[in-house]
Amino acid sequence: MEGFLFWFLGTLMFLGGVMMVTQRSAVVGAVWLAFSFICAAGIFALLNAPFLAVMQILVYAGAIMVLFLFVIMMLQGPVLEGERKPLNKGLLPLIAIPPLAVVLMVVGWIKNNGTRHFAQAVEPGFGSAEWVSRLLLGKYLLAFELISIVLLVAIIGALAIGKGERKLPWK
Amino acid sequence: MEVTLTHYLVLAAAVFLTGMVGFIVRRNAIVMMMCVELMLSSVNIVFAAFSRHHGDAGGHVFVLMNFAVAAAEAAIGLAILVEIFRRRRTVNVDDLKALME
Amino acid sequence: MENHATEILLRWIVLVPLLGAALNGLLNRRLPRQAAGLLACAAVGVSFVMSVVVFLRLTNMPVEARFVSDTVATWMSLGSFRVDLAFAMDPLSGVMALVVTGVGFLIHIYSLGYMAHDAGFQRFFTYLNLFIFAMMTLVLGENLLMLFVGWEGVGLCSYLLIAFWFTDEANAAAGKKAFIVNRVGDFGFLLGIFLIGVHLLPHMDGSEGVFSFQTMQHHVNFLAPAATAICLLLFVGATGKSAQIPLYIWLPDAMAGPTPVSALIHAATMVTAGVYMVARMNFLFVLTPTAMAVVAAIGVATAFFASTIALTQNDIKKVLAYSTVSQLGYMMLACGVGAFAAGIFHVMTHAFFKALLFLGSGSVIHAMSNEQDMRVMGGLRKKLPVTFWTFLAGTFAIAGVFPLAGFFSKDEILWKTFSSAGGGVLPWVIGFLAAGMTAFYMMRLVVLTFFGQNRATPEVQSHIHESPWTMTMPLVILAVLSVVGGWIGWPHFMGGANWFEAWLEPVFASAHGAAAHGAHDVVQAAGHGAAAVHETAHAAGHDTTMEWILAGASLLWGLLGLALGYFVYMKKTDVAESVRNLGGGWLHRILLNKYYVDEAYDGAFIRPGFAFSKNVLWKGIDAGLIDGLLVNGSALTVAIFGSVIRIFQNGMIRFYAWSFTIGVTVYVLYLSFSG
Amino acid sequence: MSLITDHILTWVTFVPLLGSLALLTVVRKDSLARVFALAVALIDFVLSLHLWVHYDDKAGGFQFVEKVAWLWDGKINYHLGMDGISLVLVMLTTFLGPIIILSTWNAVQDRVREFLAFLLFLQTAMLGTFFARDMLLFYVFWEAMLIPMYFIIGIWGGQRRIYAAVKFFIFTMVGSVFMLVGILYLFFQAGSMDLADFMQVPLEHNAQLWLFAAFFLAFAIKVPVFPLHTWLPDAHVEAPTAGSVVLAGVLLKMGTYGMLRFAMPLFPDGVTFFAPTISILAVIGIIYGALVAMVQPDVKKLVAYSSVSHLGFVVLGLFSLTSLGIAGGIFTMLAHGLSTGALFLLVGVIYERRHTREISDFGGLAHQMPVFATFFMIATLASIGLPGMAGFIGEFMILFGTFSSTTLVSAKLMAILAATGVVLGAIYMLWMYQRVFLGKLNNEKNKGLPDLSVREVVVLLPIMVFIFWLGVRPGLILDRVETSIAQVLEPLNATLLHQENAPAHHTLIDMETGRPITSMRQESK
Amino acid sequence: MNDILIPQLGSQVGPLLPYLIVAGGGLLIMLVDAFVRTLKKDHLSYLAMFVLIGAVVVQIIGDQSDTQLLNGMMITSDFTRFFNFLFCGIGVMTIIFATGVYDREGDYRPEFYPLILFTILGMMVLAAANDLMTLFLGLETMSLATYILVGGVRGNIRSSEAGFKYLILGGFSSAFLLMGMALLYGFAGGTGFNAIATALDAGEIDVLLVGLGSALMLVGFGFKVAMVPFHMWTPDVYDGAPAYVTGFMATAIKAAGFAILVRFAILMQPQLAFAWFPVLSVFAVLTMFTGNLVALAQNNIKRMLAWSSIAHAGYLLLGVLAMISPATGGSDMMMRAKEIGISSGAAILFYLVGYSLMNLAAFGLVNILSHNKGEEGEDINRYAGLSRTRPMAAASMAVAMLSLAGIPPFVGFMGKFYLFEAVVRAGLIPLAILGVINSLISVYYYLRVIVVMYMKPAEEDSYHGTEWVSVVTSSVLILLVIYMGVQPQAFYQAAARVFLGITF
Repeated sequence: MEGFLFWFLGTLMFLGGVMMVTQRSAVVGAVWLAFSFICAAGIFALLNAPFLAVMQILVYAGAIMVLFLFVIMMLQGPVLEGERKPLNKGLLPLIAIPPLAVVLMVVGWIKNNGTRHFAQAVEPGFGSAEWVSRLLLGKYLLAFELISIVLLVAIIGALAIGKGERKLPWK
Repeated sequence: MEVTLTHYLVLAAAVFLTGMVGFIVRRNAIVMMMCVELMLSSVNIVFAAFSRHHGDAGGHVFVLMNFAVAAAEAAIGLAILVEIFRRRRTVNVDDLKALME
Repeated sequence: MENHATEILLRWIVLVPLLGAALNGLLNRRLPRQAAGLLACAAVGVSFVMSVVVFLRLTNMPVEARFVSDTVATWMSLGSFRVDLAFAMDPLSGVMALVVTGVGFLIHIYSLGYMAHDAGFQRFFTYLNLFIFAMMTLVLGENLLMLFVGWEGVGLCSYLLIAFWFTDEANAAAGKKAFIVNRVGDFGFLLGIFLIGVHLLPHMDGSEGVFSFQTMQHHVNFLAPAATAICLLLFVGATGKSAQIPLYIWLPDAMAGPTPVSALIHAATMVTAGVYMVARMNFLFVLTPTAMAVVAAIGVATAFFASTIALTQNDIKKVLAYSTVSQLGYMMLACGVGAFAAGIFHVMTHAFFKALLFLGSGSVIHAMSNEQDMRVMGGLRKKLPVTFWTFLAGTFAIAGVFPLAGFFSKDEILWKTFSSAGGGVLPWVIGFLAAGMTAFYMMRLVVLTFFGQNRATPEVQSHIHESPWTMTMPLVILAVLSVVGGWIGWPHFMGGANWFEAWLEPVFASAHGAAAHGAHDVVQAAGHGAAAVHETAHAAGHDTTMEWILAGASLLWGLLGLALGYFVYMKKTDVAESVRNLGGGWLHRILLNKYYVDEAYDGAFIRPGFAFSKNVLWKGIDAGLIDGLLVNGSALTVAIFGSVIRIFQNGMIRFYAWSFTIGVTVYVLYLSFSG
Repeated sequence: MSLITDHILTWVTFVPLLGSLALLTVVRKDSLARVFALAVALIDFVLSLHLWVHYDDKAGGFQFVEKVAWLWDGKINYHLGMDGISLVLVMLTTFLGPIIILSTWNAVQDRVREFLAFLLFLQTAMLGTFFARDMLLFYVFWEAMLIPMYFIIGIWGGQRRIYAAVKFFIFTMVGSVFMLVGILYLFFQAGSMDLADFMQVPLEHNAQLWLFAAFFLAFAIKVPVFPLHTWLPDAHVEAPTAGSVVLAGVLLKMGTYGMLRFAMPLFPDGVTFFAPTISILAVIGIIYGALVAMVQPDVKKLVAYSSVSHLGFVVLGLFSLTSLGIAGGIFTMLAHGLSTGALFLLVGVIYERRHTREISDFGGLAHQMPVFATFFMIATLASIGLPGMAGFIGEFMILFGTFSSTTLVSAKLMAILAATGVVLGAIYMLWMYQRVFLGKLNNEKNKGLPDLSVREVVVLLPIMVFIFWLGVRPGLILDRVETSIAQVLEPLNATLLHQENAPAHHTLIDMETGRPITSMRQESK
Repeated sequence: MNDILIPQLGSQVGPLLPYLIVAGGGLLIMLVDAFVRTLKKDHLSYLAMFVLIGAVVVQIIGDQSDTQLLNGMMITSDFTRFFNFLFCGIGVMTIIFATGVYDREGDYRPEFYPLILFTILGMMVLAAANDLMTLFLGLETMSLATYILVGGVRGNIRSSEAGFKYLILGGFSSAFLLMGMALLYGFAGGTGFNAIATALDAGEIDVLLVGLGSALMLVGFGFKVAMVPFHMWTPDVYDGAPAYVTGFMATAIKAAGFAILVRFAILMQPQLAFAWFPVLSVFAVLTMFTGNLVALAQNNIKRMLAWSSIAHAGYLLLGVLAMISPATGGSDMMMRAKEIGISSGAAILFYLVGYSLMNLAAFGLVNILSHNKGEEGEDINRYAGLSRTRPMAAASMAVAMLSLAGIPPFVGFMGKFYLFEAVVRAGLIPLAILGVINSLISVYYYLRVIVVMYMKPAEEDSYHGTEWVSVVTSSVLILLVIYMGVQPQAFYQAAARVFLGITF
């Protein structure tokens, strides 16, 4: 069962990514990405991370992708029509080098070392919302505080950039 | 058949590479940012997988952090992009030629 | 105490002229002419007197101990290497000192008149005094390096004096030529000095000067192995200074200088420095037959060669110049055959009559308002009586007419050449021929100048007048000297005592002493040297007949030459014409152009040298290879690399990302393969 | 007083720096600045006289030593010291200082204060280089020298000044950076930057060769040794008179000084290995420099190339590895500093009047400016090594030393070839003199040129005096350096003796006694 | 399963105070800017400077202990304190320079002050990180804030482009960094450095996870310190950003990058030898050469300084190499490892300080000398004759250039000296030689600036600036440059003390 789900979701997630990349229209691409994220949420679920799965859908597939779509809509035409001229085919081999190399390496590595099993079974409550939130306010308090700063910075930035010219108040 | 840690890692690698290639081939700035998001989410999977592997919580928290950071980055990036679009009427990164040797 | 005083005199002999020069030089224009002139003459006069005093002291000393030295200070000293700032007088340098200061004094007097109207009067006397200073350093120097100092000093002075009228490009060039040619000689001289030093230094302990003549003489056996090389190198220097083949070329041009200079420097004193040096180093020369042979050969060749050129020259001073060269050849010949005494003897007599001749010609030029071409002279006999008679005396002296000075010295040289082991018949014959030519061209000179009709422009003729007493007085004195000067060397076979040779005996005898206990491989050389001395010493004893015959022959030969000259140029001038056109006149042309030697040097060394330096070294290597290729080239390469890398900085985000991934890939692959 | 005498070296070194700082800050008026700078230079000279008087040349070794911990708690020190070799060069520097400043009285009208400040700063750097006993300190001074010189050439120079300045800077850097690596390596080996400790480091053969090469390159560029000389003519021609004088007078000596002080004693194997090559280069430099000088159309450039030739002599002398050659080398450093310095001053004089240095623009000047011509003649003769002047002593000892060297391969040939340089020297100098001063004064512009002013005479006279004085009494210098030379080269001798072709007496070890020459000097007393 | 630890916090406030001050200051300024209506020109800058100085003061008087805070998420030690000083100092300077052009059209950015404080906070956290998560968040705080600083100049397309370039490439690279972290996490089973250390000591090293992980992290760090081939954003971004921001990035962000590099290098000793050393040495050499060679060809002074900063990163990487160089064998191996570690670490820190001083001075002057409008604004030739119009500025600039070129007696030389000394000590002589060759190449383009300022005649549009505060500030920095060049001992010892406690 788990196996089936993994292959199913994994394939879809991967395909979603591929589609996003290959789509000429940004809007469609965004939708595909959202789709891929949702599959990712499923993967999280498979990995005993229910909380993450939920957050993935809420934050990622939800908030972030909406933000993207919103911007795309705002910018309208040029974005929708995507790249004007298709990619230069001559460059493909150059671009293909890195991924192929990595793929080869991964394959080779798996050949040598075989697959690795998960070390231990998970204890109950692993990955539950309560479990994670305890950690957030406990062991990882600092991270939690810092992330607030990060978001604050993001807000400042969005405001500062979004707002138009500012007059010098003392002039 | 049983799904092992390696499966997840390979999946993540595949997605990561997809994002990477997409980042290089696409000229639409927004799509490029989406590619980055894709790469990040593949990383998230790795974290989650290892977290599961070790039964350690760090990975999960880390993933959450990544969500937030990704969101922040997207916000700022899109803001700047809009600013650029205002003047250039384009989001094609190949048209950003103001800065070069 | 008294002798200490006389020793101290030595340094003053040298320094007084320097002071004179300094005063004249610093005050220069501020000094009134008379004052300047008198100052200069006084300086030389004083040092002449002092020389006489010291000389007399020498005469009072026992024969073997005739040596006075005055060490002023240590000059250079480093470990075992030491050179002193010292002067010394022995019979040889004594003679030279007297000649230099004496003749020098006379010529100073003469110059008072000759240069009277010249703008650079003070400067001239500055240089003259400076020259006397340098020359005395050369003569009285106690060691080879002091001698070298004087050697270079006189070279400098001759440079300055030749180029005295520097506004004329030619004079300047001549001066430079003289200095440089001499430098070429000095190059050899220096190497000779080094070679001596290399062999002596190991045996020094810093207590005595390495190059002191006494040291060298004392350790001559250490030098013996390298004697030949040393002597030849030193002789290179001598050829430069004493205008021997192949470095004689500067002397004729040197006549560009004022006539008193030609008389003093380029006839009487400086040019004989080479001879003096060879004589000075006799103890070394006698050890090496090879070197002696070379010296003799060069000497006789020069004597002959120069006199042939002198036959055809039209410039009065040029004729005298070449005659000087050939006379110097005689002196070298004498040294070469081991007759150092004879050589020095000829140096002295030659100083008298050649100075006389030059001064005479100066007086002529003075009268002819600076005309030097004999072809426009003539008939001056009446107008310049004193000059004429003194000049005639000089001519007979140089032609070797008995009993004038020239006869004794030249005859002795020829006899020694004939008799001594180092010489032989061939050199004698050549020298003999040269003597004849000398007589001939001197007579030609006299005739063209003083006899017949004057061929100058009337305007010039109107100015012709006898010179003032300051100029004639030295002429007279020198004339007397060139008549009687030779008598101190009255040879044995004529019943004389040859006092002069006897006087120099200790200097040259010591050489043979050194040779005697020298290394055994030079024994026969020593023997030969000894033989020479032996012969000279006791020539009076056995078969003087040969000597009589040769003496007579050379006398007749001289007279013949004179007669021929008079006949050809006085009576049958067409003969001269026909001779000139002999064989299409090519011979005459060659002689007139001095065998094209200057042109040869010019084409062989100077032009190619400059072209090479300019085009190959400077433009080619310096600017082209080093700067252009290496320096700017490397800079360019760096710049090119830079701009190549710039190309990648094309502002394309996607390209940046791609190179980023490439970097990662390379890294990852490296890791996976390194294990 | 003891405050000064106890730290005399520091004072001598840094008084000029203080002066330059004052010039940049306090002293505002140009006229005042000139006087002030001159005063500072004179004070420095007076201070250095204290060294001259109190240096004990019999004892040799480093005297007036000052040592203060600087970096790495004592591994690197502010360590000054002075031996005979430093002494003479320091005296040369401080002696030229006031003369140079006086010579720029009218020549420099633009940014006078900066100019003088740079000159004084330069003097500090040079003096520090001569005093430094700690390698890092030395390197700091060595590099610091570049800055003021760079500005002097670049700001106050001629047409192509920028090219010349940059070329000078980069050329010199090329050498010194490799030396830096060498220093670091030695520091790592020795655990201290002190020269004395460097001496103790046992280095195996190859290391010595590499290190010697690194050090020698730095010094050879500064000297400059053929074929690294091409920066010199440009720098000289473009630099203002004062710059050229410092350059020729002192800066070039840094290279030879460095060889003698560092490269040779530290790496005996390197010396013995490279000596033949270097001496060949030196000889090439002598002849090449002379020949190229011969065909220069520009007086200053001619003098510049003559420097190449002269310093070839110095290098040859040093690497003859004989006490005579080395002493001669040091002596020539001085003689060249004086004569060439004088020549540059004189060229500057005429350049001030005519704003050209082309030989072809002159001719017959001797008629117009007799005094000038006389001075020029003396300088010319000094530089062609006329006996009785300083030049001769040095050249003679160098050539003689080389000729008598038994350690140098084919030493005699080297000496003979080098001796031709003496002849060539006469040719190019006299030819130049003839074309500039003799002949007719036919160029209209040269008519009515004023002769030397009193100031210019005052500038030149001391140099002339010393040219003659040293020529007649070289002992003045030789006695000072003799012991130091022996001491500097002790390590070198050790190696030389161990080689099968052991050196003869007249290198520094005496054959009979087996003792260094210094001891023999005593016994000769 | 540990509990919420608000109660324990009290004990840790002391060491945390500097961080809290900076963070709080950022918030405060934000609010002031938002709500105080009667702002005068410099008020915000005074406030920001006050905050930073306050942080430093608290740092000095606060406790100097080496402690782990918040469950080992971060540490405080001499190392962190050193970098806090550095960051705050650079921050103050940057604020001064920024204020200098504050009232220029388009440069009025009140958000600048909170942002720079947050950037500095991020750096401080980064340097203090003892946990991958802290590291990442510190890095991101720093980066995000910088993106805005760079790209937030309104009405300036070059700024926006630069910002976007930086942001998108930054995101790209941080993806790699994260992947590396993930792998390392996978190896260690924990995000804490302690966990990683124990895992490493525990023995069997998983080549893939450790090697690939640390490699990808190096890539991430390399991006921040502009290591070739991950450097390509640098010139464009430095060029597009306002000069004061560029100066800040060239100094502070580089310093932060190297802080974490050093930290990480120490953490991973000696396993990094195989994972980092060979490739890093290639990258380092490439970095030096690329930076210097391209800088030769620049006419725009900001680009020139950008490329030169890349070159300097190369020199610093040599120091890192010395630190991780496989210690040569022998009985005293550990001894030498420590000795090398200390000397190279100290050298890196010293160099960072010196480099920051001279670079800040240079950028401070560039900031006021060139109005930030388009390329021609920073054309070097516009400095012609500066030595006459503004001697003070020209002199400071000249010294900065000479110092950057590594000429004594300036700090640039001393920094290179210490750095190359460490490299030689580690036995990497070839690298040292390549290093000096590079500093040789660099001389040319640094001199070029001096040539223009001092040896070219002035032109009418040469320079028009009256802002004197920046000039004075730069001059003060220059005095420091000279002082540290002559008396580096104290600073070096301070830097060395940082590493005494650390085991390599």
